[in-house]
Amino acid sequence: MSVINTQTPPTGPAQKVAEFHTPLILGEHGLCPGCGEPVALRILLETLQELNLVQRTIGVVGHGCYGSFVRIMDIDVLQCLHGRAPACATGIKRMRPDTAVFTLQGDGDMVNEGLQEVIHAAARGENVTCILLNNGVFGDTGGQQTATTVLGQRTKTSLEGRDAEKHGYPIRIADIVASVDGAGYVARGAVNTAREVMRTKRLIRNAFESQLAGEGLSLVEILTMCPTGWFVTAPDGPDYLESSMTAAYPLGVLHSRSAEAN
Amino acid sequence: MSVINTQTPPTGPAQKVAEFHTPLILGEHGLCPGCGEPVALRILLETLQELNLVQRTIGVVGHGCYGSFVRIMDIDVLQCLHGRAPACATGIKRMRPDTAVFTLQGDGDMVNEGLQEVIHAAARGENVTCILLNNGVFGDTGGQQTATTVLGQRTKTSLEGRDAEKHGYPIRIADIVASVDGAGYVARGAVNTAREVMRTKRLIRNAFESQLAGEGLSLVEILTMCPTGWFVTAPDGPDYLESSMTAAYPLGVLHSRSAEAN
Amino acid sequence: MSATAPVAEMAPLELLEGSTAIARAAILSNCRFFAGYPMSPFTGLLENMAKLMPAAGGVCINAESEIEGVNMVIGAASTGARAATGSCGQGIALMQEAVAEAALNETPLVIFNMARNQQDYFQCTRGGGWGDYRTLTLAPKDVPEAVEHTQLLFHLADKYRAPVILYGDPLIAQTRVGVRLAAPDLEPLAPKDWALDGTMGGTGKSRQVWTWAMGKVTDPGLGPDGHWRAVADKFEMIAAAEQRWESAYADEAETLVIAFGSAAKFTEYVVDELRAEGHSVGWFRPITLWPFPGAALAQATRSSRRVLVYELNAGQMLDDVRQFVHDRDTVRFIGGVSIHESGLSYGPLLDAPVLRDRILAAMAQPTER
Amino acid sequence: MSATAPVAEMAPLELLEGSTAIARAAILSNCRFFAGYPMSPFTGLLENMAKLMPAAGGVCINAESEIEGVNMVIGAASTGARAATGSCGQGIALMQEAVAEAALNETPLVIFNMARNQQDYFQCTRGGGWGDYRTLTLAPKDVPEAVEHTQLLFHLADKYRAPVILYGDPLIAQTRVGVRLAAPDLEPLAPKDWALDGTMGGTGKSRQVWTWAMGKVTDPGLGPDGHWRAVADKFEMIAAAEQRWESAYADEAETLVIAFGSAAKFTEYVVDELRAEGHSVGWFRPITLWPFPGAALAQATRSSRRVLVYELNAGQMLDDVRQFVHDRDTVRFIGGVSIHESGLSYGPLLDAPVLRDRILAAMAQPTER
Amino acid sequence: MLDSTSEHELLILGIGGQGIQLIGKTLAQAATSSGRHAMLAAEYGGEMRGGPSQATVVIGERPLRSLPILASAGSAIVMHDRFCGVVPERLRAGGLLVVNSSIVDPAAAGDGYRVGGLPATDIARELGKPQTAGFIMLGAFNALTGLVTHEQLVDAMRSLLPPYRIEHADSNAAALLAGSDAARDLELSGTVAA
Amino acid sequence: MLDSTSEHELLILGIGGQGIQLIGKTLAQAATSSGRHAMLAAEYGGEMRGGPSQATVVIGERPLRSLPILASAGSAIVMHDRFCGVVPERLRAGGLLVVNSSIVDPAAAGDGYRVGGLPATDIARELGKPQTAGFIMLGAFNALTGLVTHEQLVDAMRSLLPPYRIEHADSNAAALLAGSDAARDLELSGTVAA
Amino acid sequence: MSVDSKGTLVIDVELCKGCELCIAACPPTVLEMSSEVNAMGYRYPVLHEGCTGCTACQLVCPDAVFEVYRLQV
Amino acid sequence: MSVDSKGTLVIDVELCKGCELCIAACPPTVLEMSSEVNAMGYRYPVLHEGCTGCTACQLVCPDAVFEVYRLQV
Ligand SMILES: Cc1ncc(C[n+]2csc(CCOP(=O)(O)OP(=O)(O)O)c2C)c(N)n1
Ligand SMILES: Cc1ncc(C[n+]2csc(CCOP(=O)(O)OP(=O)(O)O)c2C)c(N)n1
Ligand code: SF4
Ligand code: SF4
Ligand code: SF4
Ligand code: SF4
Ligand code: SF4
Ligand code: SF4
Ligand SMILES: [Mg+2]
Ligand SMILES: [Mg+2]
Repeated sequence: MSVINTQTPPTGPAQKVAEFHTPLILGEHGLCPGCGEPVALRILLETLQELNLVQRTIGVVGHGCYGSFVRIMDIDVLQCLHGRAPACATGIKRMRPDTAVFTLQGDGDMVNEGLQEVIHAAARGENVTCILLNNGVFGDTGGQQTATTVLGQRTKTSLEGRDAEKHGYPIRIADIVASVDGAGYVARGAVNTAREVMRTKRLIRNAFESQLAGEGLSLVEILTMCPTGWFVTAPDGPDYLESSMTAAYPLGVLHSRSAEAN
Repeated sequence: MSVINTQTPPTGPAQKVAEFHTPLILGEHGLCPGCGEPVALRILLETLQELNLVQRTIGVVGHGCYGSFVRIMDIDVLQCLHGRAPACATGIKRMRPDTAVFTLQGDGDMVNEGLQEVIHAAARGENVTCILLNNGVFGDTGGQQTATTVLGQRTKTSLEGRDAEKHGYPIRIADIVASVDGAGYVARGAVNTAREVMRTKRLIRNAFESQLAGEGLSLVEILTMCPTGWFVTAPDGPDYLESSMTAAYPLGVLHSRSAEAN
Repeated sequence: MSATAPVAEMAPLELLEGSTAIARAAILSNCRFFAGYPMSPFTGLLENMAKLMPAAGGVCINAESEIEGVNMVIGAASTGARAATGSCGQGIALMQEAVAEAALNETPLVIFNMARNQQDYFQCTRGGGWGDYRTLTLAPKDVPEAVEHTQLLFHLADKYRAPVILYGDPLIAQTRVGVRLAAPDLEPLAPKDWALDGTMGGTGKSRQVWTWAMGKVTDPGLGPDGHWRAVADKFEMIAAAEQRWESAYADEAETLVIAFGSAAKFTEYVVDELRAEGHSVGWFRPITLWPFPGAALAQATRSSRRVLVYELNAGQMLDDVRQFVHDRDTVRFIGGVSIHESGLSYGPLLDAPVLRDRILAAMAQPTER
Repeated sequence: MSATAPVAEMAPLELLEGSTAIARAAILSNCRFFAGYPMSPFTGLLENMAKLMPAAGGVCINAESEIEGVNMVIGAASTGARAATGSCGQGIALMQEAVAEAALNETPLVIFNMARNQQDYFQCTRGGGWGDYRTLTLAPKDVPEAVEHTQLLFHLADKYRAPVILYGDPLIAQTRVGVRLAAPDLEPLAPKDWALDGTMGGTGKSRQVWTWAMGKVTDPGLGPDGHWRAVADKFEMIAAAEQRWESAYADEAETLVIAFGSAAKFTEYVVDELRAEGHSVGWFRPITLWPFPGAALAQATRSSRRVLVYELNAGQMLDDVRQFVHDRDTVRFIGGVSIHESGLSYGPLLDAPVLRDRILAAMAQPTER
Repeated sequence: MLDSTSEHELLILGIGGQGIQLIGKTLAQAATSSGRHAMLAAEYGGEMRGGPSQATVVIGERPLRSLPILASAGSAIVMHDRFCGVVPERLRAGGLLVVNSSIVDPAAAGDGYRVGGLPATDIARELGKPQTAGFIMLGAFNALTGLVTHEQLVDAMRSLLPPYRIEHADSNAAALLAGSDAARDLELSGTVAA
Repeated sequence: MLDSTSEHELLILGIGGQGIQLIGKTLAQAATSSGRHAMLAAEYGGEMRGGPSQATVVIGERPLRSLPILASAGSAIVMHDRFCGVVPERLRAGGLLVVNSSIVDPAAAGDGYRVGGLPATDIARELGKPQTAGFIMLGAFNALTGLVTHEQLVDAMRSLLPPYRIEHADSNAAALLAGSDAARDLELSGTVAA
Repeated sequence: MSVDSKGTLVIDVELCKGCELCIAACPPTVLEMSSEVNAMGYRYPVLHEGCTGCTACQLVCPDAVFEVYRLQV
Repeated sequence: MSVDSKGTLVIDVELCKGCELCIAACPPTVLEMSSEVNAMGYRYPVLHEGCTGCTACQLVCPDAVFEVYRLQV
């Protein structure tokens, strides 16, 4: 099989159907090979563009590997304390009700340190969109157990695998938020296959539309690969996600105020 | 109608069927007239007696009007920081697995300041029993809105009544905890009528039995009157509870691991 | 020096509880976001804000905890709004991470520490958050001054892009006094071109509020090393520029009594009485607890033979007095821990007769020089 | 004075990372409960505890946050178990409420502040929790000393029923060094008859651990006023009894360099070098940051003509040096904020050649006296 | 009754449920409305029925120098004898002491004061409004001191009533008047200082 | 090679993925097992492939006084030229500098040192284990300095392998040996200090 | 004691805070508030004939005012 | 360009981190990892004939390595 020249665009008639990335990404992110977080970032920013929100959006970014996205996102951003993004987003949205406000948080950030913040913000019905990058570990600190680590998963602080007796059970935060009055839209996606990437992008779009419609807090939980924190190779990431995480965290729309109203 | 002498016990043949209070209560509590919290305390302590747990129980008490119960409970007690009782109880139970450990918290304590603590403790499946005295206000600080204040309720910080648009929605904490893996037993009772007092006592008993069986975290939410914080008269407390709170917080058993196993 | 926010003298005198007066002063200073969690004696301020904010077109949120409250305020302030929170003791302790954050990411906050007593001097002046930051702290001696300080603090927070603290107490929160309220008339400030409004997305110049100040790959910032040094330099600048104090009879008194906040009001009262009786005594009052008016204290104590420190705690301001007093050997502590049986206010040591006795007893002791 | 926990010299030399060595030392000191939340460079200690605790029959919990972690530890310690947590910077900031609580309700905790640098001196020494409390803080200069301090801290925490802190840093957490580990051999302590075990219910003598120490209606306690005064007195007693320091050449040196922790190790190294070259220089090192060894510093600086303070922050220990140094005018600050570009460790200022240059530059300046 | 530099300090003592804070507030509000500087400081402690309740009011022509915890007071109103130990501690010699003689024995009220006993609880009962004893005392006290005009006092009382309590305005006004009237017949006993 | 008071300080420089930390750890462990005091300090910074990686090892007979950030070093191993600016800053004149000559030009390595070039990457490739270049360098360095015995080095390497990597033990041992052998033929160039 | 009563009470009136919860709770409505007040100023319940000894009053009373007896007839 | 391909790519090989997610994601399996490495030491994908221009590779790639074209025939 001959190898095609992929150094330059095709010379014949052709239509560009996918860019390297949106212009809202200013450069390289520096995350690990095979990490799912940059994929989530890309579809998030593409959505803002498609919804024409680029010049009326404020992002609030927590602490985790995605924290370094602040350096490459061409969006107004508050980099906030670990776990507190929903509270900060509340203050922002209340003072700038005409903007679209989102948080970008990991499972450690949202389901460990800031569990209270997101549930309270949901109950208050704050019109903000929370994007959760759930990889079931603290990636940034090297792969320790979080509140969403699935049973059996080995981490640096559950060396024999997470055991319910010793380490407790994982929390399905999207289900909790969906059950709270004040939530507008809650869904769970993943980025382990092209199909899920596309679907998840739709979920994100729905969430922002829900925010713009003033339905209350919207949350999109995105399962992302963390080969480094899972101690698997990068190519094995998507399958590991599929086999271990989606069983514990089924994908789909969990709550939609507008859909339920119809 | 003649008035009966009630200064001394009857002289004829009679059986005492109810004491003033259990000997585990050492004296007067100093709470407001018509407060529901002392009733909850009494049935809690009676349950410990009936389960023969008096000399193997450690209580952890949060901050609220019930905080002053520490002065009258003849039980080993850690008076802990506002909201943190489930975390403290975790440390206690892990180091003293043979004791029965309970927390005594209000809605402000558990559902505001310490929402995270109780959900995480439930997810970890800690074998402790959490007793929530839910009166829908911060009683101790004079009647401000908590995370469980029902819609329409007037408080010092929701002067026109709690309005979902402005103040968000109340949180049904027992439902959340019941939905978390790691919870052993979750129920909701009230103390506004004699019947509910009796029923609630049974719920407390179930909760401790669940703890002793090692089923995970048990939670009994008890709706209690706070005439002072509700700005109603003491005699109106029970009806106010019935009409405003039980609609938002239906009574009953929400989750029982042992029952579900059968 | 006692720089003040000039308040129109012509405003009518109103009898207001401290908490109400402070809330109104804040709103007159264009505070438009408040989030707080009840805790005595801060609760009254929260209740007043909840009552008054809507009519002012602002927002007051029943934050579900102090941590959420202060972080909401960081969010609001990051958009350029004037925003405040408050609490006391334990509640302020819970905010320390966020106060440090605000100092290091340069969001202006006003924090009302309506403390239960004077045991939180270290909490205000040394923070205990993390990193090199300080919090400008004003300690009013009574309600009218609390009004003035409130207005000044919103100004200084914006001027320096830093969190600042009002150190009040139950006497300030709960006493009703006649006060005059008007919008403050303070020097104009630079526009907040750093504030997030969402408009700069996609321009390559989108804004960041970030403790680490890393900037963007296309336009790198100072990063933690450079930025934190710059912030430390800013605090050094504030330390030099914003020291406030007042004192009386320092040059003509053998004994100088140092006190802050309400205790200073008691000190002033008792010293006046003692001077009227012919005693050689004066007083010195730090108005800013940080920056501590060290040079002024050194100057004020140049000829003192006895420096008495009266604070209602185990001796926290002592650490600052000892650093700057002209002669450390002259310092005596006449304060102490003193708590009301409710746990919520001062005990019997904050009282003019007690203070009087302690000063007289100290004056009966021989001096060091 | 440098009181130490005697470690059996005969234990084998093992090459251990600081985090591992500290974890093992803690377990050898009978620490049986640990709860923590990851944060660099504390994370390694947490991971080691998670690995080693089960075999020791203890518990290590993946606390979901620092606040939950420290409160779990209060719970565990209230039963009499030796218990510890840790973090750094922001994580420790979140614990301040609980540290104050433990100080005031007298539960012994050990807190490993594996800091990213020296910017958290105020955090350790002034707390910022609430109320009048202090935290005994040991700042080891290297891994072997961190082992010794760890064991001493569990002892002192129990002895004084108080929270205590190890102030480490990335060099201590992450450097591997040959260390000898053995169970410490320290003076016996009183039994913990205050500890909650649940057995006293219904006897009228059931136990309480309570910050306000109100006791029972049938047997009233001191209440906040009396209890907090008693606690303040206890801290004064600790302040007098537990000052630790070391110093060299103080009496024979024109210039004295003051530093703590890792910076003190660098200082010792550089001063040795300079002395070998004939310079008149010595060093002084506070081992306890609180209680600060003030009297020893005053003594050590009695004949110094130049007192140089080298700390990797904007000048926090300076507050303590200025309080106690023999002559404040001799003090010069030669440290500064210096952060690694990762934000997680020291920047270039913690380095022997840099320190050497700064000392020499300072020595080239005229002195005050 | 006040010169331009002096300050009038009043202690009001009683037990929870007697409306101590409300009458303090009324006097302070009346003084403020009349252009004077006033301060009302409450001793902390719940308002639990039967517990101690204390308020202090200071009035002056200029910004006040008095402390929120009074060093000493020139006058006192005592509604109940359970918690009035403060009087000998703080009331200056020669000060004015008005006691609710329905409950407190004026003779036992202490030496060295100008003491007036007013059976406020009895008068209130006669008026059919037992809860207004406090306003009766206040009306009397104000009549004795002339700190504000009677009209100012009544206006202040009205302005402080929340809308849902406005029906009490008339009975409170009647009580103030009854107190003021009773004061006219009052004879002050005890040592009268200059 | 060490007297009782001196300390041997070694800098190991390369890029992420070359096993810099592992060879540092091996040497420090070998020294510790032989009863010596050792220290291994890592420069912070991720181990991201292609990024800088640096370890320092100090060995002495007594508790060490060397700093975790070396003031200066007596020797250095340089595996890659991308981040070796530290050498002229910290390697003492006359120090021993062993470079991976498959990647780094020994001639350009700096003046005033005893320089030995070892084509470690090439040798490793010949051995069929390109990842073992680091152990080849370590074997050679140890042969040149005699800090520990070859056996101690091999034992330390084995003891540090986690169970699931134990299959690498033999190829690592082979690499250590190859390095040690190559060192025999190595001629040190550059200024030789006393 | 009347033959109508199957039960009776001891009422510790000094502990009562007058909340009236017992009044509403008593199924045969044999409790009534006093016109007198106790030392704290509160009215308290008095018992009329017809008590069943059901303990409802004791169950709802926050202030431990009641001891309940069932009469053996 | 082969007639078999309905699409083609531009591959910015220097951005690639060799995670191979694109390889598994490509429905017609026309991507293969190179044997060469880029400047960072990573192998990267090369394209064989048969690309459909479906953009799956671009969708899953974390490192923005792909630009996708659909050929107009
Ligand atoms: C209060 C506080 N505690 C701990 C940390 C350290 N920390 C930084 S990132 C991180 C892990 C975050 O995990 P997650 O949000 O899941 O993101 P990931 O790295 O997995 O993408 C932690 C614990 C911190 N920054 N602040
Ligand atoms: C950190 C902290 N914040 C605030 C408080 C003040 N506080 C004490 S009790 C209380 C109200 C508690 O409400 P709840 O738990 O519902 O109990 P209730 O008084 O209603 O019985 C509050 C806010 C505190 N003690 N600690
Ligand atoms: S550690 Fe995990 S989450 Fe972090 S960059 Fe690497 S793969 Fe992504
Ligand atoms: S305020 Fe409410 S909860 Fe507190 S004692 Fe009074 S009635 Fe009970
Ligand atoms: S025991 Fe039953 S019947 Fe008798 S008074 Fe009480 S509630 Fe009424
Ligand atoms: S329920 Fe108890 S406190 Fe209330 S009125 Fe009846 S007896 Fe009194
Ligand atoms: S565009 Fe589709 S077919 Fe073409 S290489 Fe990418 S994944 Fe394969
Ligand atoms: S998915 Fe992207 S980074 Fe990964 S191998 Fe393919 S091109 Fe390279
Ligand atoms: Mg994660
Ligand atoms: Mg409540």
